[in-house]
Amino acid sequence: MSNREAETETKNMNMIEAIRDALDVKMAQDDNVVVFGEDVGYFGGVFRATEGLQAKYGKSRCFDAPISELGIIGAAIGMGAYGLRPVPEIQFADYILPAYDQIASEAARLRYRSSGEFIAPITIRAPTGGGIYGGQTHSQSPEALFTHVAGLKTVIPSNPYDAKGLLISSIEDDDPVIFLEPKRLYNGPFDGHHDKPVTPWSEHQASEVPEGHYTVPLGKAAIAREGTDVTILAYGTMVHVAKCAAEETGIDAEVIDLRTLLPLDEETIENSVKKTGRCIVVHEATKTSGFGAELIAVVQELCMYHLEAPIIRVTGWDTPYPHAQEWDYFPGPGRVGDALRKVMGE
Amino acid sequence: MSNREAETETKNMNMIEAIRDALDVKMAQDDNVVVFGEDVGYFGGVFRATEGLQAKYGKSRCFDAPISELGIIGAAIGMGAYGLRPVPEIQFADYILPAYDQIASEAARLRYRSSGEFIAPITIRAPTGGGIYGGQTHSQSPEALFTHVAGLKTVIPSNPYDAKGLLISSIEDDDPVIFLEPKRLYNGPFDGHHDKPVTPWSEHQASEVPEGHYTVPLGKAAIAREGTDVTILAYGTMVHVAKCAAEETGIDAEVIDLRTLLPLDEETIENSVKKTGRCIVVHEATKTSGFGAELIAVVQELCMYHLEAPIIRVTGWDTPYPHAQEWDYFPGPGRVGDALRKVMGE
Amino acid sequence: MSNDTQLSLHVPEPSSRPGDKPDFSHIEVPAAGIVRKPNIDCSPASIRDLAFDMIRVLDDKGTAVGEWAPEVDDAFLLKGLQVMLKTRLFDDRLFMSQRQGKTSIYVQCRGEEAIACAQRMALSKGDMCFPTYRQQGLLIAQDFPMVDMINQIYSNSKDKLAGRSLPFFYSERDYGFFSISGNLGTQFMQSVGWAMASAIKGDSKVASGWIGDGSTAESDFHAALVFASTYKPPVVLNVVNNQWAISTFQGIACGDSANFACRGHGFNIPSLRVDGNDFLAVYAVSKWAIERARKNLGPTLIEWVTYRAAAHTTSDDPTKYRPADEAEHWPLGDPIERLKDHLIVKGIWDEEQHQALTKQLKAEVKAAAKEAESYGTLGKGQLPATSEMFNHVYKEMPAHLRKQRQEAGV
Amino acid sequence: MSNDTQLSLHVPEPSSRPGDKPDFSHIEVPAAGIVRKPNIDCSPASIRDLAFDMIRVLDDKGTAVGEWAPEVDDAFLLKGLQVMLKTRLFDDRLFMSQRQGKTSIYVQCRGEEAIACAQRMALSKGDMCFPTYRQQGLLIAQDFPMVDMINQIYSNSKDKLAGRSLPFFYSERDYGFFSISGNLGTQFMQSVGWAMASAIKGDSKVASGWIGDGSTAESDFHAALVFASTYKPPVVLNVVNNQWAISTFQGIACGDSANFACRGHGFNIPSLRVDGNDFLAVYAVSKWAIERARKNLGPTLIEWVTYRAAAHTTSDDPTKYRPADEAEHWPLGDPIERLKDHLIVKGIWDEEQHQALTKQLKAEVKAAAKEAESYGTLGKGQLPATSEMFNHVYKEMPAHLRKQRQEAGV
Ligand SMILES: Cc1ncc(C[n+]2csc(CCOP(=O)(O)OP(=O)(O)O)c2C)c(N)n1
Ligand SMILES: Cc1ncc(C[n+]2csc(CCOP(=O)(O)OP(=O)(O)O)c2C)c(N)n1
Ligand SMILES: [Mg+2]
Ligand SMILES: [Mg+2]
Repeated sequence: MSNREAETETKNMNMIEAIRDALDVKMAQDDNVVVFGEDVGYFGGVFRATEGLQAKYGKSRCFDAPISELGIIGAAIGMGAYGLRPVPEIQFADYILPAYDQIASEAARLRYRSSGEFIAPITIRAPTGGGIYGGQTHSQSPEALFTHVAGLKTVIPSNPYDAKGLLISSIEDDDPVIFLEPKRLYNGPFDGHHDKPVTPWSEHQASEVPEGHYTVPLGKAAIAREGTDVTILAYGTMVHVAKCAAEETGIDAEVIDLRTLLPLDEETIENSVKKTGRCIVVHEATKTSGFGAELIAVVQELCMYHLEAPIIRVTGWDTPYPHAQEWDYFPGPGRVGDALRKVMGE
Repeated sequence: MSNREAETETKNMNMIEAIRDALDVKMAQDDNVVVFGEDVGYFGGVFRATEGLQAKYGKSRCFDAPISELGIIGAAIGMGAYGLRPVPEIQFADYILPAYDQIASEAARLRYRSSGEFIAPITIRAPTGGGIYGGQTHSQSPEALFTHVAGLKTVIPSNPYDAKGLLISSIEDDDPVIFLEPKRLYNGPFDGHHDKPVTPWSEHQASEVPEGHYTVPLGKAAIAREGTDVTILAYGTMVHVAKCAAEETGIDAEVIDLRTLLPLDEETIENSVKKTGRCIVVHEATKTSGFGAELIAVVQELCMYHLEAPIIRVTGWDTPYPHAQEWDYFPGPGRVGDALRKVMGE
Repeated sequence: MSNDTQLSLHVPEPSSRPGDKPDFSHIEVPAAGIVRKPNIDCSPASIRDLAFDMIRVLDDKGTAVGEWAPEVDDAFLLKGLQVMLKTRLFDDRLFMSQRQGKTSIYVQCRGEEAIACAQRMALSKGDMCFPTYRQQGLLIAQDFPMVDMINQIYSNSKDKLAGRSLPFFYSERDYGFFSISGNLGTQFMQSVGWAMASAIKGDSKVASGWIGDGSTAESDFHAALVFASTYKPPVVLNVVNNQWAISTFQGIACGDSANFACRGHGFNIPSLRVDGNDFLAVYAVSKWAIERARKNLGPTLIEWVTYRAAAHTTSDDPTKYRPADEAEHWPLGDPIERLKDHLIVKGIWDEEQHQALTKQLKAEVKAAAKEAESYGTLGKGQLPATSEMFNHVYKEMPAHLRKQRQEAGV
Repeated sequence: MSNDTQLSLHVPEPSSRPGDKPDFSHIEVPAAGIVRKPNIDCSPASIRDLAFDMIRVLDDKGTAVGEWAPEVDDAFLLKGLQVMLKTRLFDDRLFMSQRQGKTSIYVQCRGEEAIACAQRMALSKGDMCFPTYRQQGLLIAQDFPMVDMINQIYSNSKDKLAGRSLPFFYSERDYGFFSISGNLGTQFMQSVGWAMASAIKGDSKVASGWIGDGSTAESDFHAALVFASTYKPPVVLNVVNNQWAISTFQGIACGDSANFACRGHGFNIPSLRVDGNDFLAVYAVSKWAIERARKNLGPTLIEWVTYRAAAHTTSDDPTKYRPADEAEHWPLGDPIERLKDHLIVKGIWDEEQHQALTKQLKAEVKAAAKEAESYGTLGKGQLPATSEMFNHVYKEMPAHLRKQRQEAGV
């Protein structure tokens, strides 16, 4: 699945390290790559994804921005039109909304409006999802707001290896990419069991990350777990939750890690669902009009005659993300397990 | 379906007149109702929906706003918290995005955040949809961006009678309502045949609008055309397109006019699809992650075992709204007819 | 273009970073009492200089001097001291509680207590504040029951917000305290809308909007100034310049040569810059602005110059980006110490009384914390019902949400 | 609060409405030549007064006076007149074309020709403008082929944008003309980002951002000023105050006592207010600001005072909201007439030559329009391919879009 340039050394990295490494690799390789956002300069970002980059590449390639998400993205669009490859950070995906107009009306349509004369080759990084008691404003998963907008690509990695490879692909892509990083995965492959200590990344094979440049292509899903009974479509944190639910229920689910939501890898989805005949869709975002709806639409379009049961969505509830009830909101392995049993007719 | 208070006189109105009449009725009845937006004061709005209201109710109840959609909605939220019932106008739904954060992060969650201590009883009116050669920035249908947000209601009328009754209901509702007015319907029940003159509203029975106060309840769909072969789920302009396609193909489609997208009238949908066994979904917005995806998800969840064919979406393409190719983009009766034939297995 | 300068990006830097000696030489501190006090109906143009000055009342000796020195009685001053101190002790306690795992996050306002406390004491019942997360003083200055604040912070069974909201995101309508939002800036514009409503209804109520230095960069700040300058509603627009926005110094928001008060000049809004660590200056200037608003004279923009003496939140470690001892070098001192000195100079207070008050307030805070703890802490003991998660999304729960609640089994 | 004033909402009103006698008495018109010309490295604080003045070069007699009078040769002046006149005649023609159904909408810049034309003549190749829909002069001033503009307006088979974009939403990278967006204000912030990129790369190129009076209320305006004041990139920030935003007079955007130039004061950005109908003033001030930018001295904000003499667009009827004869009372005159008078006074032009030029340009415009018409008009004759609708959404067409194109049968 990966386009590694040669057999290189690998290094054990957690997800933040992998992301930082991707930025480092690209900044070293291409001096059009610039990184900025709130607190990303001297301090290195509240999640430390840009730590050390200012010291290494200087203040005009990695710097703090005013607290204006609109300004950050608007500036990135202007820079992109000039010829740079900006990689702005939005501190939390919840705070991307003040920039939504610049993203959806401007970045997404610049190429179309100008017949490709001006482009917006920008990669907007933002930590997404809940699970850190962040309440309504540090937990949301806004991916569906971007997958509805023609001209954008949306990427959500689930492990260090993919995070680095997908981020490099995104930066090299000439179209605007929304790169959402599940913050609950920064430090380990969290499977939804919040009451147990999280396994560190070092024990997960995807933490073996090649040094230097490699890419994981956009638009290609991965099979995170092979199985025959039912297909689980997931991305980000939910990939680990889904795998856990499969193990715990003993239902032999095939877990597909979408990795890129748009463009969507319909082929991998179709093959799996046609094989298993059943499907469930898992995401953390609110249910109604979430990306799960699109997945169901695609699956029923492609595989309707192969489906033995209705597709079930396991998602965040249609409420704001609550603080104290976080773990009742979060679609954990218990709820995914229930859905597995239900779709299996158990 | 309507809650008319008593048998009242009716008057023939087009859609703009019906909307203006709803505003007039509510402003007369409740002096907490205030109306403002770009060009809505002295001039009466670029589509003339507020014409005469400033003269009648004074400058502090109907006034021009600075060109700041964020400010318009932010002001409305503050006013709502004070106890008013603001009805701001956004000049085109395309221009609602600068206010998206105030809508999705603030208006939608204020009640939740404060246990109902503060509410945002605001109704945001905005003309939506294409068909007027408005290009990328005067044609969009952003409804799915709102149906994904818990705390909002989303309403789209398809005729003068509903427009007035639904607008009055929205204004009286204590939750924030996104009220999208299909601008192509302002002057007539446009059926997608752009090359033919549009029938005036006066020839359509829904243009007989009661004078004074009445409501059409939120959350209730209407059956715009009864039929037995297939269910078409539509709203706004597409209701008329769908009816036209049914007539032209001779396929006896049941056309459901959703009227309110959220909360969705699942019961009416379920009954119809269980009856017909087939379903197509039509909207003008881009396909991917459009509201049609949610409708498919709901239908397959509720009616999977009754479905005889995959549900088909007929939508705007996943591109920005083009100018010259408007009628190739717009999902007209031809495309809906093709889908009808396909879903019928013809 | 042959002999052109090579362009370069200017990226402002704070005067000192970890390891450096703290340096506040860029902050000019004029003598107290020298800035004139204009009439409330003055034209904005006539007081443009006041945005570049700094209104100060308490001098280094603890005396209240100049035209801005407010006429207040001893009880009022003692009350001011008491609520500021209580705010600080409350913060200290809740900071500890967070470290003990009783809640997920806490935000202190250490060093900024004067601003919220004194302004609240200048407002009237019925007026509405639209605070950020750093104005707990607005509640404490009204003797709001601390136990209710802590219940909310602990997301426990008596939390009025039933665990739905982040800690310290209070909502207290009856105390003129608008529901806090985590989204920076949004409430600043809403305060202007609320004030417009007051004007539309011919009411006499005033709104008070709050924003931090860093957050003035947000769009809502601009919208607020645009609407305030156009409709001239009764609103006091407070910018709390505490020098830092997490790790980002105020110069990134305002460029390194402007300030926040003068942002009002572009809108012809009267704009004042004030020593925010001077309780009396805060009170006097707030009074002035509130009176203007109440007399239908429109908005006032105020920059309160202060210093965020603690970390940004309990998740933050400021020694990573500023000298560890920077707070000690802050030239405007500590608001509590300064008012205390004033009371001592006036002869109505002494160290002993101060110790006693501290002890008493600590006990009150502790008692409130203990009581709250008995109602549960985050995830421990008595909790708000899980089903509360589904409440207040809408006025009435729609069918799809009822179904989801059922599915959740709650 | 017993003896409180009853509050009321202040809603600014223009000085006259349909039926009233036009009244521009609120616009003070100082004599030409009296405003000083500061050095380009002056401190913003030292020229604050210039935001309240109005820089003018051409006096009532047609003479160029004062420090700002630029040193330009006759050919340059004649060129200026020619491109302004061409712009106007182009507008006249395309207005008619729209009425004849050859396109869906058109926007004139009547009365504002000097601003775009003169600034473009002050810019260099490689500099980039981020225009609104009312700066066609930026292209015409560079002798951009009119036929290409009209092809775009007609969405015909030779439209470079292949019918995807609204009429007059040109994109001409090689002419320093950024792709126009219908969303007000967004490009203003982007211009600052472009200028930051120029600075980051150590380049020498300058950006020029454009925004209308009404649109300064948008968030992007604020973001642009914040970023410009922080990073001091090489950008000229132009506010075209043509008094109207569709039916809304400029007082709704700026309150009725401030202006747009002084918005820069809140950011310590040098800010100038200029007679926008004075070709020489526009040129001189643009030169000054561009030189500042190019010398790494940072941004300049300029309010161009002008008047939108025509309707907002072909969809608008201004007699509904302003006196029909308001344009005739506009105190700054017509930019073309004023430059023409200057040339006549200088003895290098006369009525006859002017008539001849007008005739010649009309013929050029007509020829261009005819040629464009031969390539099709909106929906008639040769059209861009339907399949073009699917192009340029992404660099490479993803599978789902290919499928959709197939479904569309194109
Ligand atoms: C829209 C938005 N963007 C970013 C954040 C993350 N954030 C929280 S506090 C903060 C700094 C705010 O600084 P300032 O306005 O100076 O207030 P202070 O914390 O100093 O009181 C940031 C960037 C947020 N909460 N909301
Ligand atoms: C974000 C956004 N909101 C609203 C509109 C609708 N609109 C188009 S032009 C216009 C008026 C703009 O006035 P101004 O900025 O003064 O520019 P002018 O037309 O006078 O050149 C409005 C409100 C828009 N295009 N974009
Ligand atoms: Mg701060
Ligand atoms: Mg204008």
